[in-house]
Amino acid sequence: MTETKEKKNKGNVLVVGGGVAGLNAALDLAAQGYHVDLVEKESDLGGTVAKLHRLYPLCSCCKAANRATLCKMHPNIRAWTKSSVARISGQAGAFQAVIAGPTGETPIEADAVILAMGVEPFNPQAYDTYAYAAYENVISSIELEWLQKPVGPFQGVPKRPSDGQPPKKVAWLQCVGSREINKCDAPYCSSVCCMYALKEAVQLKDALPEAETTIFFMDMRTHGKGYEKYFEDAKQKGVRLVRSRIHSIEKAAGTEDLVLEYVDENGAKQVETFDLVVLSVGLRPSAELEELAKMLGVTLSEDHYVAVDNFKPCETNVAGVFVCGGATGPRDVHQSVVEAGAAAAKAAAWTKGVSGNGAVAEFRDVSGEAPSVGVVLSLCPSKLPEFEALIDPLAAFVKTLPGVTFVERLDLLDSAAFGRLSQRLQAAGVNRLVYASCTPLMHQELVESAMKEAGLNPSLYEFVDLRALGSTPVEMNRLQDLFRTAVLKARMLEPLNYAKVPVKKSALVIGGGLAGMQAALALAEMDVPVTLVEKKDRLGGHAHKVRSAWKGESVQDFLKSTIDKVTQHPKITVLTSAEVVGARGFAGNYISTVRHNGQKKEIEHGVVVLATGAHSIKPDEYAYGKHPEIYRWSDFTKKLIDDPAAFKSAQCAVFIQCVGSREPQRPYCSRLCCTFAVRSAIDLKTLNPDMDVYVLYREVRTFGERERIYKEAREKGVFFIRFDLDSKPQVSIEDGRLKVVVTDPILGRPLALSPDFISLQTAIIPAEAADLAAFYKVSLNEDGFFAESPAKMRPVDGETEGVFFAGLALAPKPVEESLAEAWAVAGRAMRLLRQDVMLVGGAVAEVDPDKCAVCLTCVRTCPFHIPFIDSPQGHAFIDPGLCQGCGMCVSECPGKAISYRRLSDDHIAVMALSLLGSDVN
Amino acid sequence: MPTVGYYPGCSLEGTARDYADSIQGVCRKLGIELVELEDWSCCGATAAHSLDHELAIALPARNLILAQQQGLEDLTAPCALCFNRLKTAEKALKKKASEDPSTTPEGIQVRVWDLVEYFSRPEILDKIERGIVRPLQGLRAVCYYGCMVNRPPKVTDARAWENPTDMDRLVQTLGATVLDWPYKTDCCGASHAVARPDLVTALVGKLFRRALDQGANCMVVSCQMCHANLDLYQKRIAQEHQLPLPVPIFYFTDLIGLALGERSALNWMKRHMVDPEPLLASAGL
Amino acid sequence: MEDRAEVVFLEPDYDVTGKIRALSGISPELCYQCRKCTSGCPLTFAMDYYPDQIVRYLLLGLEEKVLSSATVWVCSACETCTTRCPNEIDIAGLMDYLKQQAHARGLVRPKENLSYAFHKAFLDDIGRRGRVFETGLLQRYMLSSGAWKAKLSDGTLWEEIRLGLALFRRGRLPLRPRGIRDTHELRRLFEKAPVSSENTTQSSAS
Amino acid sequence: MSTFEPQIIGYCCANCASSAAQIAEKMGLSLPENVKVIQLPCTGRLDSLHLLKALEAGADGVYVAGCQPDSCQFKHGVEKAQKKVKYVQTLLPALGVEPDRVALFHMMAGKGQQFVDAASAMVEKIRALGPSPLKD
Ligand SMILES: Cc1cc2nc3c(=O)[nH]c(=O)nc-3n(C[C@H](O)[C@H](O)[C@H](O)COP(=O)(O)OP(=O)(O)OC[C@H]3O[C@@H](n4cnc5c(N)ncnc54)[C@H](O)[C@@H]3O)c2cc1C
Ligand SMILES: Cc1cc2nc3c(=O)[nH]c(=O)nc-3n(C[C@H](O)[C@H](O)[C@H](O)COP(=O)(O)OP(=O)(O)OC[C@H]3O[C@@H](n4cnc5c(N)ncnc54)[C@H](O)[C@@H]3O)c2cc1C
Ligand code: SF4
Ligand code: SF4
Ligand code: SF4
Ligand code: SF4
Ligand code: SF4
Ligand code: SF4
Ligand code: SF4
Ligand code: SF4
Repeated sequence: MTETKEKKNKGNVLVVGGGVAGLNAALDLAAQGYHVDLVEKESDLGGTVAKLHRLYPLCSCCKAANRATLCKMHPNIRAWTKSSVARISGQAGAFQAVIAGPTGETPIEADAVILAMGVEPFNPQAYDTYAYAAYENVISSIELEWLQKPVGPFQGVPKRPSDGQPPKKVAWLQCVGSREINKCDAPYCSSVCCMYALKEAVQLKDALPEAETTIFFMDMRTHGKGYEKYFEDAKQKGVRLVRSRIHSIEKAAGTEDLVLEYVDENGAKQVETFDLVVLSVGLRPSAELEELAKMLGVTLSEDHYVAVDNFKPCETNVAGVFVCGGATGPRDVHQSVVEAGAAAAKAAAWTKGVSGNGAVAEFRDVSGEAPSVGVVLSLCPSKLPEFEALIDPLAAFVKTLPGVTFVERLDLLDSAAFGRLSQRLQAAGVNRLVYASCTPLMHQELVESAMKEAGLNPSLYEFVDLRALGSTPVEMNRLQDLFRTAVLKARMLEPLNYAKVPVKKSALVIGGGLAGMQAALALAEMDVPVTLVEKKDRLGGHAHKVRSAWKGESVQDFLKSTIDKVTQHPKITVLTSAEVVGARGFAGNYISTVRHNGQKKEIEHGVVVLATGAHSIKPDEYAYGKHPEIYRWSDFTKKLIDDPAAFKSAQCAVFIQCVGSREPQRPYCSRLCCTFAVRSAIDLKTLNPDMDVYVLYREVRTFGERERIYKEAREKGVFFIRFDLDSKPQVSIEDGRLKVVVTDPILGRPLALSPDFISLQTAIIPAEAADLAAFYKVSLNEDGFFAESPAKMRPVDGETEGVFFAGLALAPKPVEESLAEAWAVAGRAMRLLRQDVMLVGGAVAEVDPDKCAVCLTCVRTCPFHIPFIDSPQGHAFIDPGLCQGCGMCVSECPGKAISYRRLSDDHIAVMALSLLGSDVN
Repeated sequence: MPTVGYYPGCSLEGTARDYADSIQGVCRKLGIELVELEDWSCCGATAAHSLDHELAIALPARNLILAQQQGLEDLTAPCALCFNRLKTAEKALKKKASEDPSTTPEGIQVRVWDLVEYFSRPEILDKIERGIVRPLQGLRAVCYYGCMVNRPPKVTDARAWENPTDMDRLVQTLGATVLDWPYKTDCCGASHAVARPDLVTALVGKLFRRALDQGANCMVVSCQMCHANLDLYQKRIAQEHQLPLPVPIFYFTDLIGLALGERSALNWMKRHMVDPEPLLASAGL
Repeated sequence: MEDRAEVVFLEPDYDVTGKIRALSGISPELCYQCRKCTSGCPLTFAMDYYPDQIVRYLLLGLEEKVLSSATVWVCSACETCTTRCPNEIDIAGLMDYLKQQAHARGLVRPKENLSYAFHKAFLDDIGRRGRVFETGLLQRYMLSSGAWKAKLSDGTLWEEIRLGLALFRRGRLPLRPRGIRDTHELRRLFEKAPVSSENTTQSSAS
Repeated sequence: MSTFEPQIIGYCCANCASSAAQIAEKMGLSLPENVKVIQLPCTGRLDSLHLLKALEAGADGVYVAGCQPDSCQFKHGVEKAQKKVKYVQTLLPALGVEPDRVALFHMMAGKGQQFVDAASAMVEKIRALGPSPLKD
């Protein structure tokens, strides 16, 4: 079956693992014209996410399923399920692999390899302590996800295993199989389980509003964008949080209920009974990773994930072998998808020589032709067998409908089906298509491309939704109504205009920090000319004040070499002390105005990358500004960079965390300050082992493998003291000496410290970017960071096509994540830039200038700020390159000046009539 | 006939003679030859590890070295604390050997067995099963392992340290009804038996309450310290905790003997403080 | 109990944890205050400081404070905490370390601390013959600690005597001790590890 | 009266409601036969006219299935639709039509049951109300 998709003479990439990371990497590459072999050991694509109920922070699991289907059907992707890489050898540009699958072994060649073998949930079976194997009502989080799934055993309302009753009191135990070194545990934090426990608790409350939910945790690690708010919301929704790590589970006498015993924050012993206990199990690397890594010569980390240099995210030690997602370490979907994009871009950059997707098919002019409708019944094998009985009579009925030229059934058993469809359309000479299926959305892209290949304007297509229909004979009536209406609608369709616009194959990058520079370099490496605009007089951004990545790698060396590369690259034009003051156009065709050296000039470009970065706030607490030895972290670091021995003689150092972050006025976590403090504390202790170093924290968020340095810091004697928002440390100055008083929650008593200096880890706030957001029709979130596309699983895409983000401008993040995003941006941008011509228009709103009363309603309505008043002409204008086709302005315009030809008001009226049985021919 | 090294420990020469008899009787019946470690000395117990770190290793280490010298491959220890201390010494000697090979070049090869673990070896279990003449119907038992046999697993090499099942399986094989309960390895306060009986009664009271809640009519142990804590003070505990005691406390070897039809078994049990006779009679045993 | 609101001007003494590590191989500084040890400890009801608090005080170098605490003697060495500590800190071992220190520095007296009195009597007994003679041990403990007086006044002494008699009747209280042959070696062991001097705890015997 | 089977039109968005339909399909659920769906790119495309036209064309009830207000791909599409539904509900009494014949449901992408339940609820409600007075 898969053999039908022969690899063409393109760059070939082997992707191992078909979870979200592998799927996204494969699709990104395929969209750029690469050929991908996607190898998955399970019988279906989707990986761990396919087993989850919903996803935090915004659910996107449906999009994951969508991606699996796309991969299976994409002409550039061969998906090998139930398969594995039996052998692999060779080197970059010429890997030879043997894929072992149900049909035997097949040799393939690849220019590059992407490891996306993901994660496995920790199996608590072996872990006696949690009585997982012994008690029925102790389940793992991944099992709960299944119980919560609407397609799961209980239609989404979880029941407890022992008696099938809905649980009333549920406990989540965090860090099971993570953050332990004692027994079959991992020394790292699994990074996702705090958030998913919150998600599961909220979802459980949603399904069972009466249920009590309690999460027992150590540090609530909600460090991602929007996660802290999710945490707060969960508390609002009644999820209870108890800071205590549960030691064991005991069964209550005579029932299947479970008893937990713990000391609460006041030191009182509590015994509580629950009827369901969920183990928030951690993540483990794929069991086969080790073997494959060995075959390839890829080095693994101490934690048995692929070892990656922080400055070269997604690269392994072997040239041409890349890695993304859970194979790199514990990661959530967001980060996995970013890395998938980055790995795809790196593989693409490695495998140069893919020519652009040149020609755009000419569409046949059908305006003079009488409507001739082809009807395709696309049936997936999952329909009930009884439905079969309806098909022949239905087809016979459809044949009798006016305008129908042929009716055909398309069985989607193989991925070549759509190729046959296009031939059939061409042969029959139809000029309209009605396509009926039970997965209409997923097929849309493929149907449209089949039409294009057949020379048909893809807008001449109407679908029939076969989902959620019955299969009894009575259903026939409704089916007839549906098909009659669809054929009627198809006949009314007029071809929509698609303007063919040549793509400007160049990029504008705004912001010359590490993220912006890396994006520019990545694009330039793929032969795209880049203009890099930096507001300040030098490149580098905040990185000038960053000493090291978390493992201690020197950022300054890396920064210097990056600046050199950027300034010397022939494809990159650097404009410092420059600013973008305006822009127009749309994806593939932007014209931006840059003010540089007092002069304005226009730059044409196909895509824009916004990497305007962030900086830390100046606090108004903790005596900041009242003593020279109270630093903001950036200033503290700067001093250390300039003089590595600056603090060597200090006797006592204090780090205060969450300064201005995670507070009501700034309800987000700055993500990297915990790691920073821990890293710096280690560095200070190394500099001077006798120095007393204190970290005053609210939650230690050394997520993922960073947990290792938290341990190292403790080993070195760094003393950690937790405080709450209502009991912040008191900083005072007595006789010129600093004094800090803080209450230790374990001992329940205040301690006084007298540091030589204090570093305040102040909140990271974004650079002012409202004007840029307006120029490029994207938006900022409440906190002022750019908002990524709400179309989920596009973490670096703007909500308007052709606009991308990277680095701190999106949210606080460490260097390695900024760099990964920069690469992901390059990959996403190349999807567009590899096309010579773009089709613009289609399902968009159009203004009739004569009817427009310039009331501005559309301007206010559009969620993407697309309509504007074109002043010389005095009416509203909607750029077809930008409009997303939601149709909102169409319905709002009081003068009915806006039309939507894909689904006009007339169409809707006629469809309603026809669906209700009227004959409206 | 299998031969196995035997380290009785001090109590088995004294207050726990009943246990010693029962072990010997059962082994005789099963054809297991116990070879008592010659010139063994005390493991040092809690006293040594509380007061003297070096002695706490040196005392049990002496016994391991003796066993090595006497050519014993396996060494069983009925007392949970002895077992624990021997294992601790074994680990310490291993560590030392790996750090400094000159000291004990060959390391210690002797394998130390907790008695229950030894009796759970498939061939012995099998032998027991085949020899049963009087299945122990009517006994509803909870098995109490105590803390020292399994914890910490890094020392004891226990596979299941929160919910061990070896003794449960053994007693079940004998035909008794074994009840699951969560306190199998909870502490009975053995080290406090003499000096702080107040702590012991608090801990043991909790054990009894749960065992009775679970419906047990007897408890089974494998360690003489556990036995003492459970068996000796039942009157006081019944008063303090308002519990319907007494409840007979058996050594697991008592029950093996009984099931195998060993005539002297009743004599061993007569020496417990709580007389098991009424229970056995009511169960027709 | 002391005033917990009192502000302790911290002069942490990291030598304390260093010393503990050197002497016992235990690294309490790894503690991240998850409180698993305390939550699972069966004897917290009789403790003045919880196990995690003991660890915390040690980290701060406030060794004196914990050396005089009831907790270390209440701890039954059940190893629950050691087994469960995610950082593999041998908390039970720390309790031992503290008992050893209190003993070595002469901070405890048998008359004030029955547990100590018992351990001491026990160890002395081993020293005598290499094996413990329970009958004699109990008598010596009663006398050395003065426990018999308390037991006399609260009536439990009679209970215990009755118990003793019952055991005797059951043949469980032998009247003559047994010992080991190689008392020479025994003496060597005890001498190598002098029981009552400050350097008890030079590098471990292991 | 007992043979009355209401005719219902459902306007559903192509995002959340459509995903819910997808799940309903996977779960093997089916919509009541008298419900027929017209898909909109976003419920923001909905016009008051569309509701009225459907009633005029003979529907006994019309409903809209959109997203949760906080997870709308087009940010506030479903809020706009909600306004229109409310507006039409105020018009209907003047025409002698019960306002309940028009309704809006919020869908969650993963909830197939919800998708079918909304349709069934509508059918039950309309069945109780009887045939639309506009129809004859
Ligand atoms: C209970 C639970 C809840 C979670 N909830 C969320 C959430 O709400 N939001 C969120 O963002 N994240 C969540 N996560 C994390 C999320 O699952 C991961 O981030 C994500 O799955 C990583 O994607 P991946 O593609 O890298 O790996 P995976 O999804 O694990 O996919 C890897 C794929 O590779 C295949 N594979 C492995 N080895 C081989 C081999 N040798 N040959 C061929 N194929 C192989 C596997 O079969 C699998 O299909 C959760 C995780 C768990 C355990
Ligand atoms: C206080 C602080 C401490 C940090 N500490 C660490 C650490 O210890 N370890 C670590 O790994 N990471 C750390 N980071 C993160 C790290 O600095 C970033 O991830 C990395 O430098 C990438 O930043 P960036 O390029 O996205 O943004 P920036 O470095 O902020 O660069 C943005 C650039 O855009 C320019 N710009 C802004 N607006 C405009 C405009 N309108 N037009 C043109 N140019 C514009 C700015 O002048 C700046 O040069 C820290 C960040 C901060 C804020
Ligand atoms: S702290 Fe880390 S390992 Fe523990 S539950 Fe939270 S995310 Fe998972
Ligand atoms: S210090 Fe920074 S990273 Fe840590 S919790 Fe606070 S805001 Fe988050
Ligand atoms: S809403 Fe309609 S009338 Fe008003 S400005 Fe827009 S197009 Fe013109
Ligand atoms: S159709 Fe939607 S995206 Fe397009 S202009 Fe109108 S409101 Fe904006
Ligand atoms: S632990 Fe007890 S019984 Fe075992 S040898 Fe030592 S003193 Fe004797
Ligand atoms: S060893 Fe001591 S501190 Fe630890 S759990 Fe047992 S009694 Fe408590
Ligand atoms: S269990 Fe270990 S890490 Fe947790 S509080 Fe106790 S000593 Fe600290
Ligand atoms: S805007 Fe809302 S209602 Fe409209 S399609 Fe999107 S999600 Fe559905």
